Amino acid sequence: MSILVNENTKVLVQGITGRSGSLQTKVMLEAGTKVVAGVTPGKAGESVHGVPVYDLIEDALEEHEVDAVISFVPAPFAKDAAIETFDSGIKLLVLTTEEIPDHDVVSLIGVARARGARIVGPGTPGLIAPGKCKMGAHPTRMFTEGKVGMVSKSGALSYEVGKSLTEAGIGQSTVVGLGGGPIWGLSQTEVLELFEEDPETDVIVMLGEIGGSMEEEAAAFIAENISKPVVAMIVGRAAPEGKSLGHAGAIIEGDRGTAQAKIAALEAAGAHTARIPADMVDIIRKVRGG
Amino acid sequence: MSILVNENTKVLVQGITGRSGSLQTKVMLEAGTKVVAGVTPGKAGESVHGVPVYDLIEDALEEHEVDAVISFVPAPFAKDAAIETFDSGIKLLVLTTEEIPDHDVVSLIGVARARGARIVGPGTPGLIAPGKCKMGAHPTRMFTEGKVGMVSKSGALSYEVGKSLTEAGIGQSTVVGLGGGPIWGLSQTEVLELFEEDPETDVIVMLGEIGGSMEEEAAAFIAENISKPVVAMIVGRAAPEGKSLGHAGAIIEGDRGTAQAKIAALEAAGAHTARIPADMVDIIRKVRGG
Amino acid sequence: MKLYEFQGKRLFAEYGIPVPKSGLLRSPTDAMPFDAPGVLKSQVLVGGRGKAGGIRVVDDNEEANLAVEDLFQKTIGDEQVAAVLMEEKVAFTNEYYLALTHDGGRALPLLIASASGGVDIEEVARENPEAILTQVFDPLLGPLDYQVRRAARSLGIAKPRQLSDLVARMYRVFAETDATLVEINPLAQTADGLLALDSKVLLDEKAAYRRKDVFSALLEEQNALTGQSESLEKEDTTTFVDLDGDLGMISDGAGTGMLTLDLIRDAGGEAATFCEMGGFTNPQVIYDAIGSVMARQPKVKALLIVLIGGFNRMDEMAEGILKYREDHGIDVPLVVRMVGTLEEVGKEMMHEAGLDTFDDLPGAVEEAVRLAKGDS
Amino acid sequence: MKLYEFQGKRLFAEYGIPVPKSGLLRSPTDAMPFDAPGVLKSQVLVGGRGKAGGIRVVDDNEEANLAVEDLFQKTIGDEQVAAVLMEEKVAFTNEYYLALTHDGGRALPLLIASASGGVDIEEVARENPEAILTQVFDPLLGPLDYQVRRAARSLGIAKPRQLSDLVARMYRVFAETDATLVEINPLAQTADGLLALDSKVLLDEKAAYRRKDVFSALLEEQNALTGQSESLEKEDTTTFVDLDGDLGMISDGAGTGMLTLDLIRDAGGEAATFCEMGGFTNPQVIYDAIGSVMARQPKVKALLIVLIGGFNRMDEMAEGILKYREDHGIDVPLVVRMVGTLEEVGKEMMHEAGLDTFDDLPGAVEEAVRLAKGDS
Repeated sequence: MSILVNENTKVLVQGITGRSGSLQTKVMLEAGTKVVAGVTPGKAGESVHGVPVYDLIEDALEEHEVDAVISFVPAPFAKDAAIETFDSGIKLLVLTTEEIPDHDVVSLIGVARARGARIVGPGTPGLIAPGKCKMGAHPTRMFTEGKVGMVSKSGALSYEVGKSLTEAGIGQSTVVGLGGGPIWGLSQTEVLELFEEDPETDVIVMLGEIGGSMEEEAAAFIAENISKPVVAMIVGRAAPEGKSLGHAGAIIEGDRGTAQAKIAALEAAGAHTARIPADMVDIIRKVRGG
Repeated sequence: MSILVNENTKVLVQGITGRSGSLQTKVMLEAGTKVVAGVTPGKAGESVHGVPVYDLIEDALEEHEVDAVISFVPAPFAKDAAIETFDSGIKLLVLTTEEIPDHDVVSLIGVARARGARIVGPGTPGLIAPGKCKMGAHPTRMFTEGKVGMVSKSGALSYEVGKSLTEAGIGQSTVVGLGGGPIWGLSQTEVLELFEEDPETDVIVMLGEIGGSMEEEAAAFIAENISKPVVAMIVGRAAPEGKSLGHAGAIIEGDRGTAQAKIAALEAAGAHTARIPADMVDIIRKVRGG
Repeated sequence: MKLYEFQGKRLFAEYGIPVPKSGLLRSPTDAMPFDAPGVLKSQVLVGGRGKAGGIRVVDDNEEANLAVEDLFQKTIGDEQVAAVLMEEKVAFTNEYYLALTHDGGRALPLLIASASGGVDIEEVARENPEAILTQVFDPLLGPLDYQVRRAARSLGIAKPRQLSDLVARMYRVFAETDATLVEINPLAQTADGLLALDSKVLLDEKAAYRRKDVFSALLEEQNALTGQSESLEKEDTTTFVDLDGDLGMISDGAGTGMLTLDLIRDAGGEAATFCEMGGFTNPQVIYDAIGSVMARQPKVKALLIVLIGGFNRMDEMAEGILKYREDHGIDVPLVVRMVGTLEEVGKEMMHEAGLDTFDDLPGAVEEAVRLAKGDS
Repeated sequence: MKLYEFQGKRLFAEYGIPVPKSGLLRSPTDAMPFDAPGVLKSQVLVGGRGKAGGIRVVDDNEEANLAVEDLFQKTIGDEQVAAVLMEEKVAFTNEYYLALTHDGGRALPLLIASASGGVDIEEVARENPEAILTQVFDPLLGPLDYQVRRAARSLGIAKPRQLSDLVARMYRVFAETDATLVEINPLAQTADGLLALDSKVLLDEKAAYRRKDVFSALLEEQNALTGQSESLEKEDTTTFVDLDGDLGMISDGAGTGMLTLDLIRDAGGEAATFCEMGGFTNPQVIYDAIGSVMARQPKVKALLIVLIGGFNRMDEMAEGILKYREDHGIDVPLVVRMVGTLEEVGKEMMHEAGLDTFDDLPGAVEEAVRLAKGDS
């Protein structure tokens, strides 16, 4: 098993005819994902890498079953497109779009909650259940099927770690990218909870970074709710103080937000911590061995 | 049993210190209703007919359990007060306030739905489960405990019929006033469904009037979903064409909205119809006898 | 409050909804805003002005002047034409219907679209309901892009973007002016895009307290054109309807009022008035209601007051009745049926004033019918 | 985009939020808007201007003139004072903190209120967190009346109505200008009611596309005061930070960028730049990124480009790198690590240009650190 998606997940791509939507559809298909339909207003009747395109989700639903949507819709239209997904009764949206205004993000997440749907993102690299379903940017060859569940804000960082694990023969159940923030639909603690409940995940990898308090909150949550081994890596040990490093909140102010503080909190919560991806491999082997 | 409320329902009165709120609190208490608390901003610490007054619902909830709220809050503040009720986790609001702007009514009903709460009203006379709980204006002496479930838009009309039934010794399980419209929280069909499921209701009385299509919709619903005997009375047989008689929609246009058409629809759906309250008594006796 | 076409279109223009060039003639002597050709449109609140000859297409100025004079003489329905709108003639390829309103039963706002514009939408609804697309939407979100695209498809509009923009502006009118209806019929497809050829806007008087400036200005403008003095300040929620009979009827509820009409007819009588005060009233309301009914003399031969108080208090109803009788007298036979909240107090007040009341509605109705017929 | 105090207060005034009487001095030679006494406030975007001597209370005009001259000379943080706001002195009994912002973790808007106004709220949050009341609210409904009453109680405001009105206006600023923060600190309780003594407003640049007029006007005003030429049109999402080392670093993700900094230090090196391009990029972005890093010569002794493409395409990254080399040359040692989406194509392009790439991140870092040290 895997969390959020599995080998039967039928995927619709919003914004499928765009540059990114079209390329990623190809890559998702190559990874074995069941991409059944796409939507781009005004492009009904076209097809993208063999996937039929519709004007409205409801039109696609007349022809296909759909379990999840991945959206590449540009920021100005992303909110309405997201709500179209929820109004269609679809319960999972991977929202890759970056630069959506905060007020729109908050509104669309509110609607998702009211409809009982989940949003991964916005600004997310998406997620991959290797060998089963890829919804997003995770490079297929860096991941392989297995029992490590991984969660990360950062996309690229999870590819780095995935690459190291895969090269060492350690597979993953699902790898989830939360997105860079500052506002998140699916939260880190929700993902941790899903991994805790997933019988095929035996170790949880959590990738964190300096700034904010997400890792400290995760530590508190882990201490209370997670029985599986957690291996965490916090990047930004060498980051300078007072300078924002890309992600919202990735900034050290005085003694707050440092990698050291986060590592300490996670270790106090019983998590194992790795300095670099290569360490991960050793720790996971040790954890499983013991 | 009764629907929506019962002898254990603990009631909070919003707008308890106002003229209507204060008098109706007294009448509700005299009818045996468990009025446990009241709220009027700025009046915390006062008491109305022995009922303690608080500034906020959350303050009242620290001291009392509350199952339902009846609101006498003036129209400009009614929407926020209603949402305060839903945000407090209370699942039933009897909203007596009239003249709330339509846009506010639609918003507050939307919030109620999102929170899984029910609104009776707005502009409702409320409801009474005789001998158990009275939330609203139904004159106590015109109702008595029994097994007839009654639903009506109009308050006064349900008092008339209640009076006739009570004088004839026919008691009621619950009497629900939906309010005069044009927008309703709790709908007629929802009430019919509740009566259908209520083991202690054996006959359903439905009071209707000319105009709109609520009675026709009810007829269609009855034909499909209601197995208990329904006795309907439609007033406005003598109404002139083209003149609005008070309630939203109470207007006959050409051959649409006439009492005759509604009576025909209800009879076709298997409902019994009464011309005047006195007929009701005979029909209910006959229905029960058979 | 219903707006005149020109008021609705001015509102549309403020919100960026395209409308034809036009100018208003407030009286027959006003100068023409521009030269013919054009369309002269009677400004009335009632529907059906087209069929009633209230719209004239004019090709030259002389024809226009004659038409203006003629239109100002007209009465449409019961309404004197209040003003005339001179509008440019517009070439279009399609006429659509588009509206925002509330669906009361579902308690949700509604976007209504039809490719059958320019005709009576109620007729379309009866005869060809599938020609109308109705979509409810979340009141806090407004109509969503995908819903507008769905509407565009049903209208046969190839590029939905212009419709999105128009609907977004209509929604702002709907929400920000507390409208209960914003209707464009017809909405014309022209070479330059969509254009609102007519407007029908209903504002929610219940929201007047928070839209004072806008509502007052619109109403004053209407009063100036009609010479009436309608007011936003409603003191009561009374519904008053004139009927053809001889028995004045007042009730404290719409349902009981209608039941009483039925009972009057069943008893062989005919009501002269339907006057219902609503369920939240006070002494002044019933005082004024009696005044309104008594003003219908000599038609009114007897007065029947039917009270069954829930939120209404019978002590207050007695107070209002007795005050009216003291101030003006009630010189027709009076029958009062009084039960409900605080009825003991109200009945005692009535009794002390020599007016005994009925408990029983049919009994009260029969007595009133008898008295209206002059039987004694 | 952060607004100057005076810009935020002008916005407040437009939305009916009470602010003190004031006038802006755009240069030391501007005439005083009114006579002393008053308060002269340096207009800078950085916090802590009070402690830095950027605010002066002046009792007469001479003192005021001297203070203005002095303030315009000042640098606070890294910032030259852009303008000086002359404001009336206000008597007050209490100073509150009030703000609207978003809680990213809960994905809900937040109303923050504290009776400890007039001081650094982050300090209050650390030392006395229970002195701050935070309430999330529904973004589509805004802060509700009962929440404002709760806030009023925590502030010790007896009559919540004035606070309701203020919060409603703040919410309109928050929602209608796409703000990410609307903060009043301090909000003063005066004899005449509540008064915003300071303003802190952050606008969401991601919403610039739909607030073009407002955002542009504010930014142009800022540029006019500072002599800079900031623009709303961001071509890319690159984050660029100058560091103290000698190895220029470019990454296509914040997380890998930080990991690379860690690995550089672990390998005994020091980065000269942190330049991360985000996960949605194109050839022009990496072209510009290389340009920015190379402009830091002579500090930059070698360049390390770390690419692990998800949405980013390696063919496009190769295109950008090679184009830059063709146009400008890269005259320091270059190490490229390239894996991910379309890496076969990208690697082939690099190889043909004589630039072989690494697969392995630690290996690439070690090589780059060695080269930056001038080891060969």
